[in-house]
Amino acid sequence: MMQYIPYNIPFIAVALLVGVALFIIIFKRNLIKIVMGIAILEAGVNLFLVTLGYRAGGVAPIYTVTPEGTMVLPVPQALTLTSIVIGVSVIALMLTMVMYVYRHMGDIDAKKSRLLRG
Amino acid sequence: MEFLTLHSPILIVAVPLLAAFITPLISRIGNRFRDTVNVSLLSFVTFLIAILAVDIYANGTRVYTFGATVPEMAIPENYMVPVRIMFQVDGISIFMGLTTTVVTLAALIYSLNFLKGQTGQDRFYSLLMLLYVGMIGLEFTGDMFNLFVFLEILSIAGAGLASYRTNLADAVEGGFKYIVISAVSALLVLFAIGILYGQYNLLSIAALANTMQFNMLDMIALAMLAIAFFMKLAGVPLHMWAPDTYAVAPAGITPMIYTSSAASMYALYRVTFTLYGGQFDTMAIGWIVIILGVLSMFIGVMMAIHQTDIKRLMAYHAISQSGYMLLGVGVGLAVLTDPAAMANYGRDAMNGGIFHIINNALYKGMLFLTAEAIFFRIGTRDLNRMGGLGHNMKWTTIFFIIGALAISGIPPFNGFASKLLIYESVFRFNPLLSVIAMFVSLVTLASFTKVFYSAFTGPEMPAYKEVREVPRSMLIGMGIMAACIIFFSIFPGLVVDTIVAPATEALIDQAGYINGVMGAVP
Amino acid sequence: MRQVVAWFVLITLVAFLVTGALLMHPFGYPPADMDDYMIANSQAETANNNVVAAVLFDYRGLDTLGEATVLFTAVTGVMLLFRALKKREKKT
Amino acid sequence: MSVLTYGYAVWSPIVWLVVLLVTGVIALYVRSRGQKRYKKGTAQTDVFISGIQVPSAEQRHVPAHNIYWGFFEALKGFYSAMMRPHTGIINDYILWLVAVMVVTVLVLVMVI
Amino acid sequence: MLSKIVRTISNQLILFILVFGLYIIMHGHVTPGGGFQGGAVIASGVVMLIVAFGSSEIKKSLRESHLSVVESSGALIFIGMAFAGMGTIFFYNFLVGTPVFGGIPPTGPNPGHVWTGGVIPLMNFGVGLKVIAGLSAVVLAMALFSSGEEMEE
Repeated sequence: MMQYIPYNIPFIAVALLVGVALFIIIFKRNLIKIVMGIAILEAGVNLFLVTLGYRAGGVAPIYTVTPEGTMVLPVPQALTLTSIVIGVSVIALMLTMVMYVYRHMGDIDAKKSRLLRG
Repeated sequence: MEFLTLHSPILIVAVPLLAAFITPLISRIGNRFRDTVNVSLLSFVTFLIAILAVDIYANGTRVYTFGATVPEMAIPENYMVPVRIMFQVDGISIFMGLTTTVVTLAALIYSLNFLKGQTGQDRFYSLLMLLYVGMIGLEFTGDMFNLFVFLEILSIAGAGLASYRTNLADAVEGGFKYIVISAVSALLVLFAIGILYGQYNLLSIAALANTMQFNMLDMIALAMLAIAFFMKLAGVPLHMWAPDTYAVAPAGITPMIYTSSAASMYALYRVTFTLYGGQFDTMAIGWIVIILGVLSMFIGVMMAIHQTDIKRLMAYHAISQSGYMLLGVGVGLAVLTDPAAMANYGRDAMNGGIFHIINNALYKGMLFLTAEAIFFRIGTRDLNRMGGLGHNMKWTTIFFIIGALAISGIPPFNGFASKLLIYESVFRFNPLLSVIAMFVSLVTLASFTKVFYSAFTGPEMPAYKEVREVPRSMLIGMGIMAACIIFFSIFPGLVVDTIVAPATEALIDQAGYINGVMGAVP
Repeated sequence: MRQVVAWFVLITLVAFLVTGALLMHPFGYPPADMDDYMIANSQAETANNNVVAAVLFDYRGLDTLGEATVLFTAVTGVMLLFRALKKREKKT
Repeated sequence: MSVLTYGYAVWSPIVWLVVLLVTGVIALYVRSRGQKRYKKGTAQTDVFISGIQVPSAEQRHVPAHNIYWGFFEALKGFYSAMMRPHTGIINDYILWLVAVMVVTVLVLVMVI
Repeated sequence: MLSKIVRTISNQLILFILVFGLYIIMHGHVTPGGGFQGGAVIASGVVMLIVAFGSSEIKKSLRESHLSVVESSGALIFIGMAFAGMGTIFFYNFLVGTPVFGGIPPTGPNPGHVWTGGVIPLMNFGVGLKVIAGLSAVVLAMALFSSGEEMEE
């Protein structure tokens, strides 16, 4: 039995990660940094999902030569895996578009490389 | 036939998915073959959705559980919560499915000639099918996480398609904006799903609605879900991405991205009515929705009349028309717990709001297609440089007139029917809202008069003397939509009674939705 | 102006999230109705030792299909964007 | 079938179309009683501006940004206020998203 | 293109990466791992080759059209397994109890056997193919684009 972790510290870490990510997305004008912010946001959400499934003292939910004991929840792990792959896909597409923006405008500043407004 | 009826919910999703997967393979055989396969598969899906619609209107909600031994068995034997993913198709889902399918069919046929001679066609069709899969899956699913996955599919496919014209700088910019806001809002949805999962250890919408306690955490989750979907449906003040993206997306895709916004609106309704329905002070939430709807209507239309880019103008109108839907359904949400008011005007308001979704997808989609037809022939979206196109593009002009009259709510078109429902029932709720709605309709007419005047009328410009009518498949695509508009205009009573009223009923009837899954509890 | 609003919004949001984090179930002791069923029955129902794989491909198979579709979509999108704009001359 | 019935009134497009048709027939009848000297393609249909030389087609057509000029002139303040949030910068879009979300949470927590 | 040492070592290493990736893919139903993870391992091996040899060199042997065919067939295997269960219902694990991957493991901790899992190993294989081809294609396309080369149609 592992020790009880007070104040739900992993969840607070998730809150802070989300805060940092939104800070980056809101304040940084560089498009690459915006993409990085989204990656951090995604990491925060993934951390949240995977911590949801943790059971104190649990083992991995795989029966192959496993020690006896409670198992951690399998669904959050599956959800996290799904969400990681989705994140990779989104970021690949975003970076592609940033590369094109740079090729067209010669700049990746969100303020300087915009054409559409109003 | 029985097989098709039984499996139609998944076949509607899986057949286009299969089409998307085999498109890269079969396009090596030839372009004509690929087009034929795609169009015939989508026609088959249209047939399936008709079968499913008939079945649902006859027998009620359909539950399809994946991997179980019986489709209806959402909960395993001797257990109390659903474990597997299920599709749960009720009146509003199938209503949205019909809307999506009609628009997609028109867009696909329209694209056939539009793309001729361009590179990357097979990937274009693949993504178009995937965008359709995303929308239909979002509308049919009965599972929160599955909803997120389909939301991502439609976002990524939409963004990839929106920046199809990579040689234009603004196209890439519009696509980038779309994917960023989609990614952030989808992550918020995922976060909210995580909160709900952490509290109840459930992912099915029906089971979650059954156990919802509406504490502080659920409120945060509700705000995240609602605002994320609100962003995707482009309501004021989160609408700024919509003109950027709608304006640059290639033909056929703009109506589909618009329809995917309507799918997000469905998700918003699903969350507020079904997932959280009856748990909270519906008057407060209803008023939030109404205020946001009125803001969308008013600011959308005031910005629209100011634009000189034809597609941006129409995009702002799309925002403004979303306001009508929010207004109608918001009134229904506000009086949800008051049976007398609900019977008196709430149901009519919701009927109006939901009827407006399909009407708007049709005529707004057709207007986008006409704008794209103009772009196809003269290569600009700038209204200042247009003029006298009605001399040579007669069919496009006719379709534009139909769409413009319908969107402005001129009788006898279908826009008038749904707007009339909204005006009259909202008037009972609060007269001021109705007056604003009518004013917005007026300005809509004014701005489409502006477009009509500057693009189609006037003397024949020497620069556009050689402009010809667009090719046949583009006309057929617009014609499908026009035929639907005319049908809906002449038979509004039929449409409201058969497909809109069950949709409203499905939204209001939260217990029915829950029982569809949880009814099997021993 | 923008800075002030942004900081206010961010701090309020993080405050809400931290409050939410404190209100969540204690870390390490989650409710587990749905998951216990999967842990108990995955071997009998799906003939599979790895419960996560059973969840991925059997209980929540449609999610994985969706996930694979997302990857396919993204790859198709990237290839669509990186395509050559002009058709190359076919060498016969 | 074509009649849309709701709480307190009805809307029937067929009746509307019949009325429109009758009005159209009357209008056509009135028009047919007019003078028959109008002919297309002759000098009758040319543009005539008091003898001044007719400008070219581009100059005769009012461009879109001049339409409703007075309306926009009257609402100048409104439009300049409206243009300020429409910056077109992606960061601002996300800021709006987060801000509206926080406001919604606040409203939910305060009201309920 | 990097120096000769890097090229030689990555030439040797790619074999091990392939074997390890295939192991992770094919044992996804008994041990930790699966199609996505193993596919990512092999795709990272391809990235290593691209870094070592340069994208234009890799392009000669790894054509985009072939990658897209592989990717589509991986996706088709996956969705085909799901369709094959439609005798009962979509995604039904119809291979449990049959001679092909049909062995049912004993309840509780056990040594594990490869010949179990029903459709899951086959789905893992399809997903693995798809991920390998997809990620390699993305990385290759990005590398080609940033080095200024044109893609094939």
